[in-house]
Amino acid sequence: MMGRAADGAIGRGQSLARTPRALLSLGVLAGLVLAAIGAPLLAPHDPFDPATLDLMNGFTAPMTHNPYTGDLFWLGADDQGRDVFSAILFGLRISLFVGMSAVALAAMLGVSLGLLAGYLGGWVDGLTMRAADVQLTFPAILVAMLIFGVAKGITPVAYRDEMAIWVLILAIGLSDWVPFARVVRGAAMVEASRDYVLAARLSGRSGPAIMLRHILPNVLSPVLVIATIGLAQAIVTEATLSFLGIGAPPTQPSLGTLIRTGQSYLFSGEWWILAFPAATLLALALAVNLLGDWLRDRLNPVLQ
Amino acid sequence: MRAHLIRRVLQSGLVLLVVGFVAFSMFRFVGDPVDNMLGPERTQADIARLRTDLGLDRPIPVQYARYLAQAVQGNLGVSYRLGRPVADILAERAPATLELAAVSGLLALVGGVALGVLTAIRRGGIATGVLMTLSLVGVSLPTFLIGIGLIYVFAICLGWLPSFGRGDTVQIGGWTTGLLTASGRRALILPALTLGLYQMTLIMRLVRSQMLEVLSHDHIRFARARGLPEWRVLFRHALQNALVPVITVAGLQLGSIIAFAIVTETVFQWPGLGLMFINAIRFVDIPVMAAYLMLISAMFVAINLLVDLLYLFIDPRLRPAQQRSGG
Amino acid sequence: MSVGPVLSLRDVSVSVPGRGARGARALAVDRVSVDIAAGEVLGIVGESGAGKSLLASAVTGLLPPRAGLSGGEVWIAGARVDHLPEARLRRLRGRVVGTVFQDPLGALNPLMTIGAQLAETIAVHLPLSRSAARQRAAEALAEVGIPAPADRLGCYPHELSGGMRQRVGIALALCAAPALLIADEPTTALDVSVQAQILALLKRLCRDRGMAVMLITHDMGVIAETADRIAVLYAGRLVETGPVRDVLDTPCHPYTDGLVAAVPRIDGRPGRLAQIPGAMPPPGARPAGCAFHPRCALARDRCRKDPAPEVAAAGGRAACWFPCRSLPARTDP
Amino acid sequence: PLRWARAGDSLTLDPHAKNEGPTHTLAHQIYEPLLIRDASGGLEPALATDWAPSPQDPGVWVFNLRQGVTFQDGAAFDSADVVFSLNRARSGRSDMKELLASVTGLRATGPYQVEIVTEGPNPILPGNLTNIFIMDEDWARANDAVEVQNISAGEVSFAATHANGTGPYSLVSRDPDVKTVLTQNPGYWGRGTFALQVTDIVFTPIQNPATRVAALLTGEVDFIQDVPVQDLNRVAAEPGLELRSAPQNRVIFFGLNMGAPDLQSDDVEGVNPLADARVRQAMNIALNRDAIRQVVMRGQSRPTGVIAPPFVNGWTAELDRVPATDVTRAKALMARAGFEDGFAIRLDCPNDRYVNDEAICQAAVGMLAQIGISVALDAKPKAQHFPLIANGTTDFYLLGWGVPTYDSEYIFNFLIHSRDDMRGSWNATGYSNPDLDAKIEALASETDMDARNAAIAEIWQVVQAETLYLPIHDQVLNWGATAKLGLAANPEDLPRFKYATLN
Amino acid sequence: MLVSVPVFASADGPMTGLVRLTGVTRHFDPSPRGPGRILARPRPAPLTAVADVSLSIPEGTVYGLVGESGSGKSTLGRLVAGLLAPSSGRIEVAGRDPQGANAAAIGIQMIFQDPAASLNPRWRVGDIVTEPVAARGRVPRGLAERLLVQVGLDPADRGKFPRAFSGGQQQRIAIARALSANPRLVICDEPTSALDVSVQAQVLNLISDLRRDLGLTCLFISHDLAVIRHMADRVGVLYQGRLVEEAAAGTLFAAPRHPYTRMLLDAVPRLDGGGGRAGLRAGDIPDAVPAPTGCVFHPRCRVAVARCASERPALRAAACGRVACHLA
Ligand SMILES: Nc1ncnc2c1ncn2[C@@H]1O[C@H](COP(=O)(O)OP(=O)(O)OP(=O)(O)O)[C@@H](O)[C@H]1O
Ligand SMILES: Nc1ncnc2c1ncn2[C@@H]1O[C@H](COP(=O)(O)OP(=O)(O)OP(=O)(O)O)[C@@H](O)[C@H]1O
Ligand SMILES: [Mg+2]
Ligand SMILES: [Mg+2]
Repeated sequence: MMGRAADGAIGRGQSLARTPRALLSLGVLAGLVLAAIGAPLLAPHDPFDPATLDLMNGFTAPMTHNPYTGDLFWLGADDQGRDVFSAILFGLRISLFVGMSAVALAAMLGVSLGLLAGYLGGWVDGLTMRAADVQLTFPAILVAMLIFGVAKGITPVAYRDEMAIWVLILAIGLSDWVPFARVVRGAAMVEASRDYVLAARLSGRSGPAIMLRHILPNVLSPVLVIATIGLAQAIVTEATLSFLGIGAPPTQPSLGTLIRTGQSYLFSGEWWILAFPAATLLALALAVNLLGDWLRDRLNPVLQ
Repeated sequence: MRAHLIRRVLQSGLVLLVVGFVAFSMFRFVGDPVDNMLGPERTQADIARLRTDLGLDRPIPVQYARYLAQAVQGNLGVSYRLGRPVADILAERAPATLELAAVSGLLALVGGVALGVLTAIRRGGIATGVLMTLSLVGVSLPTFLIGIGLIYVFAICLGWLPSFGRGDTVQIGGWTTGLLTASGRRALILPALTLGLYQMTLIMRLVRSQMLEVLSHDHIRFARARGLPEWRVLFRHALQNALVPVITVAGLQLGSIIAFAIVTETVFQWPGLGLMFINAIRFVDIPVMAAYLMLISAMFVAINLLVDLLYLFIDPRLRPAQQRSGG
Repeated sequence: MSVGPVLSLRDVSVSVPGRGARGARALAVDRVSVDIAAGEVLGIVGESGAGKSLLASAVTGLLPPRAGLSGGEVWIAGARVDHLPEARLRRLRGRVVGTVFQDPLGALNPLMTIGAQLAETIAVHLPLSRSAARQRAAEALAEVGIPAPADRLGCYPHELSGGMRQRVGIALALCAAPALLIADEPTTALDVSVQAQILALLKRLCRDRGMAVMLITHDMGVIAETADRIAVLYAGRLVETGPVRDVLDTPCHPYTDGLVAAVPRIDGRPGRLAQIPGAMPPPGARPAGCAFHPRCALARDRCRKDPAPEVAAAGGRAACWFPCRSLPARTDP
Repeated sequence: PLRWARAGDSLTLDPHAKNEGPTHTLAHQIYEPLLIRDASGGLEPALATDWAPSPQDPGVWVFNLRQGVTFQDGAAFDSADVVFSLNRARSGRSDMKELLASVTGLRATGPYQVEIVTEGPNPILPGNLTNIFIMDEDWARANDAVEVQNISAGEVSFAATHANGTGPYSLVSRDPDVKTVLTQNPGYWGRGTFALQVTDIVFTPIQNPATRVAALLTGEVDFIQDVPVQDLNRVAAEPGLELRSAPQNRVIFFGLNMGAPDLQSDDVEGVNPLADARVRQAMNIALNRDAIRQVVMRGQSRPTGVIAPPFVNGWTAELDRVPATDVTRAKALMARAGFEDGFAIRLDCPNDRYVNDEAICQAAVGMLAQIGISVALDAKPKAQHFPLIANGTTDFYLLGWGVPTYDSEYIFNFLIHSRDDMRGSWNATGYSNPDLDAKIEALASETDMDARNAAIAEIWQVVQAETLYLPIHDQVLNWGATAKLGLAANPEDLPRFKYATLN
Repeated sequence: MLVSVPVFASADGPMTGLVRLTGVTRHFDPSPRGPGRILARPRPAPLTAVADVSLSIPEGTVYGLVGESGSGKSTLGRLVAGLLAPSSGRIEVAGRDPQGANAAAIGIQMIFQDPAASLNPRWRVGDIVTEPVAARGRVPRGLAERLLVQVGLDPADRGKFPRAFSGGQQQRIAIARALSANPRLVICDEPTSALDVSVQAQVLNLISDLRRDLGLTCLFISHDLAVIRHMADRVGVLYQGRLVEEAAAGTLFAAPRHPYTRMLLDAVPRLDGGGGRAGLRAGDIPDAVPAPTGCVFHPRCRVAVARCASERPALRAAACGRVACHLA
């Protein structure tokens, strides 16, 4: 099409303030993140310090006093006598940390590979996309399971516990880079064919400089969308891995680990062990997803 | 054309080889099968003997080469846990998973497309808002939780549907199907729903955004300007174009449906490949794990190939021009 | 068909969302009135964003999602159509008013053969059997000068060259024999040689069928070659209208004058081109008074305050406080 | 039909190919051994009606066989089948051969009498025969099933997929890991003797505990063998469902690597804190077994002070006394051992083997934290856990031990004896006491029961004094069933449906 | 094929060009991307975008290149700018191969068709116009402002993003960027075809002024004959990658020798209504497939004779230029 450069753009879509759903989810997300950051201050107990646990508090219902110890728990206590509220706060911390780091890792990997593939093309592109194919053949949870297994096998036994979280990040991060790479590759190919890139080449810019300074900033908006949705997904994947028994260690539970523990008490009447962490996970993932949705709509000119 | 098809298949074969090798070497870290194969009353000598019997004392590439050599002859080795040829086990388990995957895939596709179209053309409606939010709930909850929740509501509280297994099955040739019996169909509902829900919401959201995009295209405007009825514009012109990119995603999703079956099958005790794989991991049953991964990769590669061909069928722009116009 | 104009627009205004505060709307087409008679080609010229396409879409009520008809009347063949329900309007589209778009590739469904697209359009408007519709489709292709039309029915749009696609677009617009054809920049995407053919085709069809044509373009040359009458749009306002030769030879509005002078001539007039300083303001940012005044060398205080009156000018009308004055010098200030 | 579910499936139908609980449980419905255990662990006649050491030779056991028994295909049962089956169970590929290691010969001394010759007198031989099933020799020969299925080589033999025993139920169909259907054997010899009210059995393995319980609650199955402890109340409260409990012949305990010069997983250099008996004692009394019973096990355990269940010969109430929890004293012991600031260590724990195994470990983490021991918990599937113990690459681990022979010697051989080629294969404590080893080895050929029991008691004294292991509890077994099913739980976790009544 | 000895009958004398192209050809691999590859015929013939072009542009002149869409104008421009490598033939700009880093060193700059696409939307205008300087070292203070003033923009605009400008203003920014490199050669690839006439006049005037003041050499590409007529000193006509005619602007427009050139000129709509005749053979459709042999234009040529279909005409010297036609 030969559309002559039309003056100015049409409306830039709704701003955050005009969409109550997005605003609400931002509020929820901010609240959860703050709660996670402030967990050590907010939590009545330190659920990661086993010395403070009293097993006899196990299964205390919400807002009731334990008949043996007399302790009161807002959201009840779990099978180990751990305060569910505190566990959720700390679990949130781990879930968010794992999710964000995994997404950061995936984004870094995917964006770099996608940028190289899209800008350089040729065999770099071919190789990267074949690697992506291989990666896709192993769906995310399988990759994560394999990496988890390998990492457990090769990390020195003494460091396993500290490693668990990092391994989890690695596993989820490594299994999630493909969407980033694909989108960035596509966008980079489009951008690389744009005239401003040619102009930069004529200005004497080197390849890396063009990739980093010109193309990268222009491919970041879809990355942002994928990253938000990826964050929600990473948090859920972490929970699923925990369900399959290869998540965060039970002594330092993430939301997923809490849910895994809790789901065995679904039929036995101790609903709070499952319900509160699950509700928190739902709220977190929902908020992130809603925000991602809003971002996508906002960044997509078609939907304006 | 034939040459390209062959090249493509060879490429896929290479992918499979790499996948196989990666998988094969990774399994060595999961654990030592010998430990689980011998009972508590075994001796060091027993262990050494078994290790030699199984060829586990050789270097990994040698083991892999041996494995491949046998695999091409249809011999995928023998399960350490069940002591039966892996090929037989796969053949037995595959129908359950494939039926489950097919039904949930169909559910995801039909439901996803229908809801996607609905939410796209009723943009801004209340029902759309509710559906969009619900769809987010669907992707925000882990599958296993949805499965357990469904069991709790529909099996335990309401007692409408069975909570586990495949129900009665019928043997047709080498294929066991649960689709022909009432109890088999009933048993399929909850697992298929659990497995398909996530994919359905993904497809729905994709269809919606594609529809919205296509609806803004010029050819839709032109179709309206020619006075075509609205349903024809929406369903013939817009939907058809919107579905083209959906094919790729749906193909990828079908691959991940099979992988996600691991979780669903665990929850519903669905006697398929995923359950077999989880058991194999617990038992470090390397031949089963390797075969499963190869099978998944093979399916995936096949699906990809199929999607590519489907594209050619659907999108004439990708076909090599038969007759380039000219004068 | 009645004797009056085929299309008559009376003070048609189209509003679009403004740029500033929420809910504010701006007029992208501002009280435009034109008529087109049967067998006549009305050329509409103007810069990008002048409101040409919105005006055209307003005829059949196919405005883009966030634009809306905010005033005026649309009469087609003596009947008022602007307040008709969607279902009635749909019967108008294609049957009474045919439309041709600028981008011939984008306007065709890439996944359907052109034969299928023609057949479905014919089937909607004419009571024909399948095979008869197909037959008619081939005829429609032949009419727009596509050789071996029956063989082309199975082609997909991407298999055709740009010129052929635009012919297919025209065939689609004409297959139900409409009384009015709206052609929105039908040749902008085409090469000059192809453009000449398409324009010749349009002229022939207009003459043969007695069809009214609204030809939209930003190319003065195309108008000069094709149109009977011209309407010049600036910032949503009709600034000048009249018989094409009169307007081009003796433009009355300073904008028309500037436009004509700014076109480089192929027969060589070396030296500097005349230029109109500045750029056309977007809807919502249009100045008070005559919208052209910031770019006009003749502008006085009056132009800045009061909207320009419509006055009779060489064979037509112009909206200007100081019509038909020659400009001081056609170079930059 | 009776629909029966449990976590795992039988691995093969070949009765001698796999020495494993679920495999035997299914086999017990189809096949029969010479004798079986009753609910209290005593021996009960099955295909043998009585047995005794030969009066002439203490190295020979004489078994008199039941008459009038037929196999499910109609063939008659006699001594030749017993000799064939026991020989088969002793053969190289058999997984049961260790149980018959002391047997040197077998002879049929009449159509219904068999003599088993052992290498020297073996008083506990009958106890080893409770899971050695009798097959029909002719059936096996006719179907090429003389050899035991070579399960590790992946062989699938006729006997692995077909079954022909003397038992109360015969095989109708089997889909491994999915479904096994049995129906009553019309020619069963026990007709009239046993209830035999269950006519058909459908067996389904269901791994996921929640799904298993759900299946019971919805009435999709009638009987599940392992009810998760947290769901006991729910099952008990459900109208029409009942719990069947029994103490199980399985003890759960922690192992401590006291033998290594230094530990890999601790934070003290050059010293093994576990080598100090005071540390081990401190850990022992830091554990609150009652709390574990009450909260983690919901009452479904029997805290214990010894790593032998009460069924075992050699167990005494004295040994069993549960050490009182005393954090103060434990801290003092730690201080005296030079670890007043505690130390850090990793605990290896299975998460899919014992009842609430991971939760027990977690609870222990909390309790040990009270005396300054910072425990990092590494929970994993049993397939990855057990190799650590077998290879001795763990410092602190959870283990459960069942005693199929009901005799302490079995425990000593595997858990106490120094690690060598023959014995001590599950002793990952690094404990090695040559004196004690000699005493353990001597048990095998001690024919004087009193002397033998005395030796066992002596060994237990040493074991307890060393605090080699930290015993936690004996598991309690829970079956969930419809109230209609009359079937008591037994310590072997082995439902025998021929006893079951339906009303 | 025989390439006739080129005779450059320009005032600057033969073979003294800032830009010199000798037998430049460029192919593209036309096999479809993506899944279509599977079904593509094994080796589709390579698409020849530019075929055997030889020309020379003397320093300080404007060389206009016209041709229909797809005739290879942009490809030729990119080849000269060193953004593409020729498949065969030689390109020299100021005696050097413009490939790679050389282009910047020689001082080659380009102005593109779509001004919006040629400005990085996430860079501020000040950074955009000084990029060629920044790529080499430090940017002197006030450079951006000076450049903006030079192209008639407000120096205060340097902090804004390109989005805030109209198409004509964006094109001015692009011109400012080209100027900051102190270019010797500016390649203008349809710099005004995305602009309205009134704005086009502004931009064309600006380019003319700068060229005159700075003595720039220019390769000016356009499909609009009137624009070329207005801007160029010498004009080359490209048809399907081949140079079919070349002459001084006045000569070419006054007396076109090649039938294709004549057809183009006839087809141009004129304000006086005297143009717009597509000089094609009756019933013929343009966009012909490339002629396998002979003259590339013969399928569309009104005056073609048998020889045109079999023998490819060489580009030979004709009055004040060169033409590739048997009949010219
Ligand atoms: N859907 C819309 N929403 C908001 N503004 C719009 C919309 N459609 C058009 N406009 C604005 O209305 C004005 C007129 O647009 P229109 O498309 O009629 O111009 P045009 O004269 O056809 O221009 P062109 O020559 O570029 O096609 C422009 O400024 C445009 O930005
Ligand atoms: N990167 C590329 N890959 C493949 N083909 C290309 C590429 N660039 C150009 N072509 C092809 O080369 C031919 C010449 O293209 P070019 O862009 O040079 O034409 P042009 O004369 O500039 O046309 P326009 O007026 O449309 O800009 C066309 O057929 C085009 O499809
Ligand atoms: Mg328009
Ligand atoms: Mg071009």
